[in-house]
Amino acid sequence: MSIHSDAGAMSRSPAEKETRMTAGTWLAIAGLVLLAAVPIFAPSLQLLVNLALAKGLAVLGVTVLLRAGQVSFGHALYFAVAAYAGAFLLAAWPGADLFVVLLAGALGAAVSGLLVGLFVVRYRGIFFGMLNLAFSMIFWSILEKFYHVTGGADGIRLPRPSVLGMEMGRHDFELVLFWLTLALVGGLGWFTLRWLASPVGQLFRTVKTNETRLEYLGVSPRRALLSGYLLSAVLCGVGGAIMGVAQGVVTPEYAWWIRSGEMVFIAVLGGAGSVPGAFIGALIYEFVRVFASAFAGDVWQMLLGGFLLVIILFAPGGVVGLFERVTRRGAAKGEEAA
Amino acid sequence: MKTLFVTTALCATLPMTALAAEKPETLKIGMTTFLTGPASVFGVPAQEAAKIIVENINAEGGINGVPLEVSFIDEGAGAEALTSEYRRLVESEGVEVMFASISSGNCQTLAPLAEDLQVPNFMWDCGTQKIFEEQDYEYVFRTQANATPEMLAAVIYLLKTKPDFKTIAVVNQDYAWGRDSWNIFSTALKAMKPDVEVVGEFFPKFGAPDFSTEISRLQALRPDVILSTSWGGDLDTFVQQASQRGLTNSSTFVLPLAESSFERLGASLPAGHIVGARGDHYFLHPERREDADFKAFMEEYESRTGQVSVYPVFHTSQAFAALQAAYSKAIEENGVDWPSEEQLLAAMEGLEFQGLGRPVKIREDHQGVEDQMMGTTVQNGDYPFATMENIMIFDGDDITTPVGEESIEWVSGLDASFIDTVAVDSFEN
Amino acid sequence: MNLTIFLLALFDGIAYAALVFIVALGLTLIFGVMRILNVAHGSLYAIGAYATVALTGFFLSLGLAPALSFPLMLVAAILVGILLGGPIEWLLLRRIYDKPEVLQLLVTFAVFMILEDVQRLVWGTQPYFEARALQALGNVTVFGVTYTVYQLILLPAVALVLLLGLRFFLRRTILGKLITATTEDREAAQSIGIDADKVFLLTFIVGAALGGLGGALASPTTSILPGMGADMIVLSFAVVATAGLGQIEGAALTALMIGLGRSFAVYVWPEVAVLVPYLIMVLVLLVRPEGLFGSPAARKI
Amino acid sequence: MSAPLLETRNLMIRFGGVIAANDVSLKIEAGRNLAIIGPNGAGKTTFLNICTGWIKPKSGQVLFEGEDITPLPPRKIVRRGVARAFQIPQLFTEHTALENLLISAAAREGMRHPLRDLSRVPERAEMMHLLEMVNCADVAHRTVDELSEGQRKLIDIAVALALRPRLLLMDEPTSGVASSQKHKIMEILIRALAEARVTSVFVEHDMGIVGDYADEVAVWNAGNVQLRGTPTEILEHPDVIRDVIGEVA
Repeated sequence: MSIHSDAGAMSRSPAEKETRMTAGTWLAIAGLVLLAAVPIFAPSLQLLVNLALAKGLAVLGVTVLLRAGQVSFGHALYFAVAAYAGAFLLAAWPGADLFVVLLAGALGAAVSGLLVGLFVVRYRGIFFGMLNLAFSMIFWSILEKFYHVTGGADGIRLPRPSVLGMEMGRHDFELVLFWLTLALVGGLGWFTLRWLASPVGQLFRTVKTNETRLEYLGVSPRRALLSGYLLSAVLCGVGGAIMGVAQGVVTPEYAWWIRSGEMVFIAVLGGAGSVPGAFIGALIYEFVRVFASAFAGDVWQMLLGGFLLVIILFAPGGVVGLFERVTRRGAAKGEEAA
Repeated sequence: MKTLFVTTALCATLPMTALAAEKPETLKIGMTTFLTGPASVFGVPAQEAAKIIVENINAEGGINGVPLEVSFIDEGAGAEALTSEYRRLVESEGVEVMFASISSGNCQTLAPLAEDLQVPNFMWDCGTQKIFEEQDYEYVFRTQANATPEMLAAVIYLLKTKPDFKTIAVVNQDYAWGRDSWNIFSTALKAMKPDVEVVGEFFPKFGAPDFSTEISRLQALRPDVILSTSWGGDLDTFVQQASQRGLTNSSTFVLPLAESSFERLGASLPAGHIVGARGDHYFLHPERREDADFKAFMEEYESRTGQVSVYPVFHTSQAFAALQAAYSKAIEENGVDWPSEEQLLAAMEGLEFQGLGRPVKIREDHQGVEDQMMGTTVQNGDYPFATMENIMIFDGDDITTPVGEESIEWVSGLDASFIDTVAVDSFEN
Repeated sequence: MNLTIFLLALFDGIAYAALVFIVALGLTLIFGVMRILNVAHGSLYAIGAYATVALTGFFLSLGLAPALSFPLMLVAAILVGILLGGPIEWLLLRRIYDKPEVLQLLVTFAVFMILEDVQRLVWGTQPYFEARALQALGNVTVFGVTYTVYQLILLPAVALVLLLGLRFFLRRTILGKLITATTEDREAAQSIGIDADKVFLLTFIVGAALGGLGGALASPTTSILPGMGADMIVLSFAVVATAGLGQIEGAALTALMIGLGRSFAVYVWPEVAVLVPYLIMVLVLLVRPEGLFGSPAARKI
Repeated sequence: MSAPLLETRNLMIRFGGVIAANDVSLKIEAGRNLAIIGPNGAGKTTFLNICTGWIKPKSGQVLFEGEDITPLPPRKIVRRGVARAFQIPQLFTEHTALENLLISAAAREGMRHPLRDLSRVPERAEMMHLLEMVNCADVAHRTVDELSEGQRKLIDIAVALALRPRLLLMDEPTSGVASSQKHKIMEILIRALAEARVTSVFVEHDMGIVGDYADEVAVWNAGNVQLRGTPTEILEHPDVIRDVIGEVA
């Protein structure tokens, strides 16, 4: 299953790329700074933004796979695995440290990602998507069924973890969590960009365009795909772990297929294959969703659906694509002027 | 006149303990309820009821002159939307009191949140008994009973009306309510009637569209009694398929939430099965049906929705009754024009109030004590659906877990003699 | 497990499989021809059920015989196909055939979200139940266990008719041949003058109608309520992928496996019943990566 | 006397009724350019596919430097030093010409510099040089699907050369190229091969090309080597004129 992804940065001349990248970096930094100020200027939006960014990390995972032309309809699996890993850890060891919880989540996602990945990287297109779906649904059923372990449909409550040994009130804790999330968004976002541009990342991306050549370069397409699959699982995991801690509860709904669909939805909304797009998309999505459900009562789903249709039909590049189109037009004008 | 004198007297004698709050323009209430998803069979009636009740209260000048204003949150929109919206109402919209929620899961998420946000939260419908047994809350109260008395009432009614059954099977929804309610029910049953054999336990997934296989098995097993605490579409489907295939003739069904499905099930719920309503909630409440206010509300509700009231409507009325009672009590006790938050919270302890059912009392552990009604279905042609006969209303105090005790432990400590210690009023219909 | 139990489980499994198959049939037909995995299929299923309830409710209230509900099911299905399937293909899918598969899939996902709310706006949130069709056929008793004729006999019969009918249609009739030709090679088909657009439109309408029919046939046995489509769609996904995409016979076999697996699970180990479809899917694909009946596509270099 | 670079022993395979390889035994010595000619369907491409492990023979062996590589998958054979260029260029269409080579180099070098930007790897200069060798330096930064068939052919070969193979198998390097271009391309190619000291086997239809650039020619027919010799011997051989050239002309 292949999809438009702007290999843009790669396909321009190095010089040009330099400028674009620095420009992009500045935009990114500006965005992060702006977000960092949310708790000060718009505290009521803090949690919402935090949840959106957590989801954004998960979407980033899906985005990575899109770069290899693969679409997973089951990545909610890693979102849920990590969240539950954190929950079980906190249940067994109340007041465990936030960092330990997130680490446990990421680890859980990595392990499950490896196990499932070894199997699914043999498949492409629809089958790849459907198999991921199947695995996430199996996990979902287990969470629902094995009530005495997983708390069934009502899930598990997460007592608030400590931070570096400090017990915190909800307000302080959420502030810390918010900025930590932001730091992770910046860090993991940067890492993902580097990775995609790196030799390994490039080999991974070629799974999309020509596996035959990849094989004839002496590289196993499956291993190339697995490397990115692992990264995507971990990203989803970190997002899920944060989500669980921020919500204070994890439910099987975390693994439900509609959530996986939602992630792909957001990835495309933001700009399929674009790293910043994952977070921009997540922010837009959460705002539309929350305010729709607040003010448009019971038609929020319809609004989101319509929104998605408009994007796909009129701006398949997603929000980022739109932005680039505009800036390019601007640049073109500039050249004419000169 | 008398109250006026009392208040002035109070003011004169003792100095004001807590400072009064400034009287607001409107008293803002937030209510979480299911507007989407399967549970909207409860959520939407509750929302309708809330609208009617608020109109009535405001028509009578609101609470001490302050009109009510309710905003609703859809519990079906998912946990993120729910928590962020809950906070938005409290932090930005200046909502004074929250009513949350229908889902036990959401109650468990929102209770600690309410505590942290320091907003009084009435748990107006969720069933889980665990909340107050596992943790103490300052801001969270429950304006209705919980799963324990609801299940105990069902067990006692079953033992009173069908003392000599031998086997039982359960078909419950596979989520906390289905599991916990069976846990309480079976524990109580083993305690009070040890010789009963459980021949089958089925937990089809929530929202299962088809119970054919379970029903085939039940027909093969032929239990005397079949329990299902399911509700909404699941209960409808199960009862429909069971009656289509004659299972309702061979076994007695115990359906503690069936009252909310009477109208939809129509003739498919035959006579002679045991039904309940999570409290004394019934649009033909034997003690209340003649009262003017009760009648007026029932007619109003039916004319607006085209349906008869179901228990979430009663639970809603109790939440608002508690709200009114608490404010007037706080105003009166402190002799103020409008109570501060502390004064309101203080007033909640031991508060007595009456919604559409019998009066309810809030215990010191913030658990509401509510009487429980059970009955047997009858198709007597008054309505195109089943109604209740041989109704019993059990005293809430006797069947609610004592303060500080854990339900399962307490229930497992009971025995057959317990049945006779429970105060009960019986009615023909 | 004695023979009686075995047979009972068998009956339940077949009845359930029949319904699943009918729904999955539409999905696999659409995929086989158009290479589009239609997420909105679940909504079409739900709307088919709602429409049937509405129609039967109306006509039977005029005092017509319950037997009339059977033709009404067909009407409902056809309405779904034409009034929903038609526009979806015509207005949306047609514009994105050149787009990547994921976008096509997301379009149907968006349609699914929209239709979910449409259902609620039109029919509200209260569950409906309209079983008169089922009651009209009465019951049969096997080993002291009562089954409804509707589930034990009618549903499997319909499923069988549809299976054979569709096979015949695709292999023996001109139109069917045109469709299969378009499936195999769109360009070639167009070059010999087949109007692929028409073929796609027709296919989607038929597929949507089959989804609607599934809902219509399910309506007498279950509560019709919001969200009923979401579960059905994942189940049919599992069937379609396990069968091998676009494999009609495969879908039948898979539906049977899933139906039986589930019912036997209820007898042996109820707790795992939910897991069965997905376990079957994973296990099958583990051994046959292209699905039971799928054929691997050779890479030409 | 050292083992031949590549040797096949009694390769057998048939697709359906067609015998694509019928007891093919062939030795290829290092340092020469062997051309394979023959009518369509004679099994030329199949031979390349077997040698690179893409399809497995029903019976028989492929030896590279004396070692049996028959059971290995293509990637393992490639790592031993057998590279391949394709009739239809197999490139990463979303990447630029240079990036295609850099990725090839990255595959060759493995995980040497995990997180360095591909455009900054030390192999960059080497790859630019390779592009110059195949006359594509000017399009280094164009995405390959913007390029002409001829350029893509050359880049496809350059990508194979970037692996520093000892043997390069090419499937019709000049097919789909304007005949005016063919000689130019082969000139470039042979020079590049010589410079990189790569032994090559290339399937070719154009007898002119074969005559000018091959050191040796093998004539394929009905899944086997019918004749083998120097270009002049072969091109004047009556059977060849009848079966092959006749068909091509």
